[in-house]
Amino acid sequence: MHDLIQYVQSYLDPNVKVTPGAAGNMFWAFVYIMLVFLGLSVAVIAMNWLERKILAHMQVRLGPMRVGPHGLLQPIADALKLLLKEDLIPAGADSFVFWFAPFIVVLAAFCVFVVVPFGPQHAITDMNIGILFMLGVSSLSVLGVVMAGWASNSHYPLIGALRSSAQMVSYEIAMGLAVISAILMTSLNATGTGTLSMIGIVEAQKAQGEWFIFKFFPLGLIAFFIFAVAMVAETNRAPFDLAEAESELTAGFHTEYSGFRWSLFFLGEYTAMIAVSSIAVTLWLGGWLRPFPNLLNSPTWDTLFSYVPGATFLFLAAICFYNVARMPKHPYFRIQTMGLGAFGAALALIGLILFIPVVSVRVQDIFWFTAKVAGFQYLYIWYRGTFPRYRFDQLMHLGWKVLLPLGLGVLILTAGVGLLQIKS
Amino acid sequence: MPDPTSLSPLDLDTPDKTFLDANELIINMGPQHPATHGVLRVILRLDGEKVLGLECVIGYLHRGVEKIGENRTYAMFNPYVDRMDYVAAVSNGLGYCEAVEKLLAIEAPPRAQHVRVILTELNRLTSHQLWLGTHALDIGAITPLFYTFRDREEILKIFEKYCGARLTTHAFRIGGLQYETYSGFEREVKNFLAFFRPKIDEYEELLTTNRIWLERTRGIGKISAEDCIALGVTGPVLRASGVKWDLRKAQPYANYKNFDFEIPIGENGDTYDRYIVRMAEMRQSVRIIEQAVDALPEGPIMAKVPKVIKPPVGEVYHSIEAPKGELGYFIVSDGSTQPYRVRVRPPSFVNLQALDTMCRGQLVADVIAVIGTLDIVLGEVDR
Amino acid sequence: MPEETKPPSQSSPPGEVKPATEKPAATPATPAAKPAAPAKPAAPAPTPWDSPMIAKLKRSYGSGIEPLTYLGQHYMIVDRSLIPEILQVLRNEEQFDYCVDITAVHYPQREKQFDVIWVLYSFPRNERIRVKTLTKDGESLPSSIPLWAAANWLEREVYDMFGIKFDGHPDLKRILLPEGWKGYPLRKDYGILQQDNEWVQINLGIESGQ
Amino acid sequence: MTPVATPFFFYLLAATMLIGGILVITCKNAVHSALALIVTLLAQANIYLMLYAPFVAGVQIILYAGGIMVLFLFVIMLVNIDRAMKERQFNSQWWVGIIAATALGGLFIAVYTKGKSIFPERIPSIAEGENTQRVATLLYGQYMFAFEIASLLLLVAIIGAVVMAKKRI
Repeated sequence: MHDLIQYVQSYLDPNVKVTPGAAGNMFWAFVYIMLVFLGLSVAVIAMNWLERKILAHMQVRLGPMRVGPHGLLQPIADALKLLLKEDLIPAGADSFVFWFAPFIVVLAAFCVFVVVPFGPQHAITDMNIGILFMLGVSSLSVLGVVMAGWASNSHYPLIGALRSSAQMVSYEIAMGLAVISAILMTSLNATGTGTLSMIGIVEAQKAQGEWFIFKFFPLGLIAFFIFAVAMVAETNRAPFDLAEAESELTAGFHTEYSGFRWSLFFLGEYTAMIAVSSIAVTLWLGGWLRPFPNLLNSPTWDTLFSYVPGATFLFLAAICFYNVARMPKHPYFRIQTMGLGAFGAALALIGLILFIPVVSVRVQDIFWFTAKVAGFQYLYIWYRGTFPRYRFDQLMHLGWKVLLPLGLGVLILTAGVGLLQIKS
Repeated sequence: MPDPTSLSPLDLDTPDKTFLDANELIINMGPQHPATHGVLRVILRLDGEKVLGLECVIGYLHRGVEKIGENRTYAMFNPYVDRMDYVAAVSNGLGYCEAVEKLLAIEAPPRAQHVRVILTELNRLTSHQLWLGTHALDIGAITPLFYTFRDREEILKIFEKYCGARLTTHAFRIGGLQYETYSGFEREVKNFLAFFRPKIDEYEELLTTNRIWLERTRGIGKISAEDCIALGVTGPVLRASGVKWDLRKAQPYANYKNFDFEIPIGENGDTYDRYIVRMAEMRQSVRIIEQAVDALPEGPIMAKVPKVIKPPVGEVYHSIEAPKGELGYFIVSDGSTQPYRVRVRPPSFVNLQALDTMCRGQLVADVIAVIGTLDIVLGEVDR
Repeated sequence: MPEETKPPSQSSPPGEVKPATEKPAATPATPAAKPAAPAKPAAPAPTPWDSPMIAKLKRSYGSGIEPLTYLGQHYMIVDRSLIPEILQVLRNEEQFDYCVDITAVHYPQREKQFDVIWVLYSFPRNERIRVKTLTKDGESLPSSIPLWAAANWLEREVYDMFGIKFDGHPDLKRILLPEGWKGYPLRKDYGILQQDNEWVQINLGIESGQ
Repeated sequence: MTPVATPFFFYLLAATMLIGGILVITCKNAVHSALALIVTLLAQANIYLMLYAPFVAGVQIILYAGGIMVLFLFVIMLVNIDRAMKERQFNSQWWVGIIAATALGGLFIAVYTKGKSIFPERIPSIAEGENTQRVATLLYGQYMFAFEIASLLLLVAIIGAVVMAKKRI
């Protein structure tokens, strides 16, 4: 028993500066896995609500307003509805493949998070092929899509699956080229060897005092742009949501799915969005590093920035309280008002806790990482509200004839410029 | 395939007969499909994603409007015509009332004509707004739909205030109008125009220069002027192909000849041009409404119409420029209180024939875009 | 319904439109413009129609065509046997390049039961005419698809609703009604509440659609 | 990181691979075969991981499981499965197969019995972190020429495929 406690405590030693996986501490690795899993589920629920609300406000409407204050409980109501819905398997479907396909999508999306670095030690483990692992595993989700489309034994899902397989395979190449150019940048150090480790990549940005998006301007920016486009295509989101284009293929590859299995696709899609966004954040936006680490690097700024997480939560709480005040005073709205007030109070409490120095030091890495990823999620929603859908051949044209040559060019130029820098 | 005289014959070298050749796919789109605007059923023959040909199956919404017309009196049939093109009910009513008036050899008084023009053009706006929203939605831009519906609501409010109905208005009567305009009608219409003009710019801002929109619509569903005329296609589709023909100018009805407006035309006859033409048409409609409101004369709103409408024996064909194209009524009277035969020449029905010609050799996604750009209403196609 | 009330002033004999040769009801100069006809004649009737085009047609076809004007609208009643030629001439020589509509009217008491009407429009001339012919039940007409592609669905609809067949139509089948439906609904002997109960029972699995 | 329960995982993965491999050739449905092949490939990637070759494992997943097998499925999905199901499963070349299998089995047994004298006792272990660099150094140093030749070969294959598949170029 004592050994066990020691085993648990050994990781909490401030001298341990590695991830639980690297430290070989299975207990903490398990805790991290659970935390990541829970956090992702909450994030997907939040995304669901936010997407509806943001999209609604972009489209001059209110979005969900009935279930809970400002529709806050809507995702939960939806999840319940989906779980209680009948889970159909069409008569002509290949039942095993049909049954298994959603799990592949979800598994692939969640597995990626094994190596996502929320902080220098806040990752489940740090693989030395981290980025390769992420790309590889996230590319497996296309298998689930293809299986779902084929197993449904119906034309629309089949076309959806064909589209998405072609799309994902093509955009992976452009994506890979962009990633490689970022990895090349990690090798601009004394030893001249780069790294594929996710934590290593962020450390390299820290060491070079520059986020890779600004490195070799505009090369880093272009690579980032290529990745940002490819990742939208990779996750089948608007304007590249051809695989599930509802106006053409009704719902594409998941036309025949319902209830729980459909919600797995939903979960997989949103998790994948967060996953690819975290790749982008890690590679180009400095991962967990706070903004302006090189310019504003005095201890004063450090403390100031460490207040930002708490302040953000207080700000959100303030918005809640403002809306509590704006709620109609009719008794009918009493429960809603109380609920919103309680939600605001919870946010405020979290905000206050985040001001405690011990907590804020440990958490601010995670906060910055999450904030950057959240920015990408907002972009996803924004794209959906603004862009019409690409056509399939135009999508391929963009992937193969624009992004791929651009990626190759950036890669070669990055290598050249990097070589010159090392020489000089 | 059903259309042998189609001027673009089936592209015979399309299926690449290589060892990788996949089977041709027959896909049934509709009648329950999010993008077929109702209950249109399209059977597509595909090679991969390329359309080799298609056949429309229609009639799911057939209600026998023409047969009903033979069994109702002239006045009783008036509300039924609203149910054909239900997004442009006022236009339908105008066409029918004018046709019967012609048969009776009477003419609505000037004030009634002005109000008719105002309401019809407002209705053209609602129709085009609905087209824009759904067309953009089909192409994947979900936001314009909500913008257009927000503004369409304002027009529907005017309709509701005028005649108590929003969609199937039954706004006109044979010989003029039943209702005098409500107080503040002119002011509200003017307020709406002032409100709406910047909104058209707003729609255009979302789409006109959007790169993806351009790529999705330019060169898609091209149809030449000759094909349009051969296939009897009218309305904005014909004008986008470069034919400057609008019944409001060519054979003016109501009192359109008193108003100053232009006929916007396109050059290429593709989906983008049709989009531009309809947007320009909305601006022209605003112009017409403005002139009509400014010059709204005083006077009676009803011509001298017998209580029992019994047109003399004879037949008449009258057509108007509905938002979708030429809407014609062919009415045969046998001298009784009921029309002997009412034939409606629906623009959507004839325009839909062009779908095959416009879609051959394009991709599945383009079929959706073309259905959207044809602006069909199945209630009118099937009657 | 209208505020002004006036006893019905028209009374006309029922039956077929008879060509009469009295005074013109409207000026034929502006074809489709609204005819200003303030005076209400007791029974306006079609008047003969004359124009260079008609003169030319008359020269070639003589009494086979009967051009008339009614309420400012021109139409001609053409002998059944002349239809292919007349349509051809109108399309190719007289520039009636737009087939607006094809429809039919059923007169069950007549020997030639159907009027078939082509509404034609000419873009170059901005002129609209109607061509009408009389045909018996069971007789077929030549398809005008070679002249106007638009005739395809219009002829199908006439077939669907009246049972008039068009020779040379590539795909003459029902268009609005389902395949296999019995009866032609726009014929006068088809009641308004009548329907093909057998079809409904077989295909929809219900006793009756009403 | 110290390996955990190595023999257990080795046998588990090996069994997965074998079962997957058998399913590949016995499944009547081509899509099922392809899916079984993916399972095999993934198990193989894990075995690479156990051999301290994470780079190879990652590439295996990206290229084979994520890329090539998706293209396989892409093609198979378009094939008429019903017709393929009716065709005979094994063709008349079964005796060639038996000879090949026997020869391969003999080879394996020979290697297993005589192997200790042919191969070194154990591979000199390299640090896990350096694996990727080692691969790179070997690939772009010692085997540069072979590597480039291979890429040229692939280019030829690509052009050939394009020429064969496209009617007009």
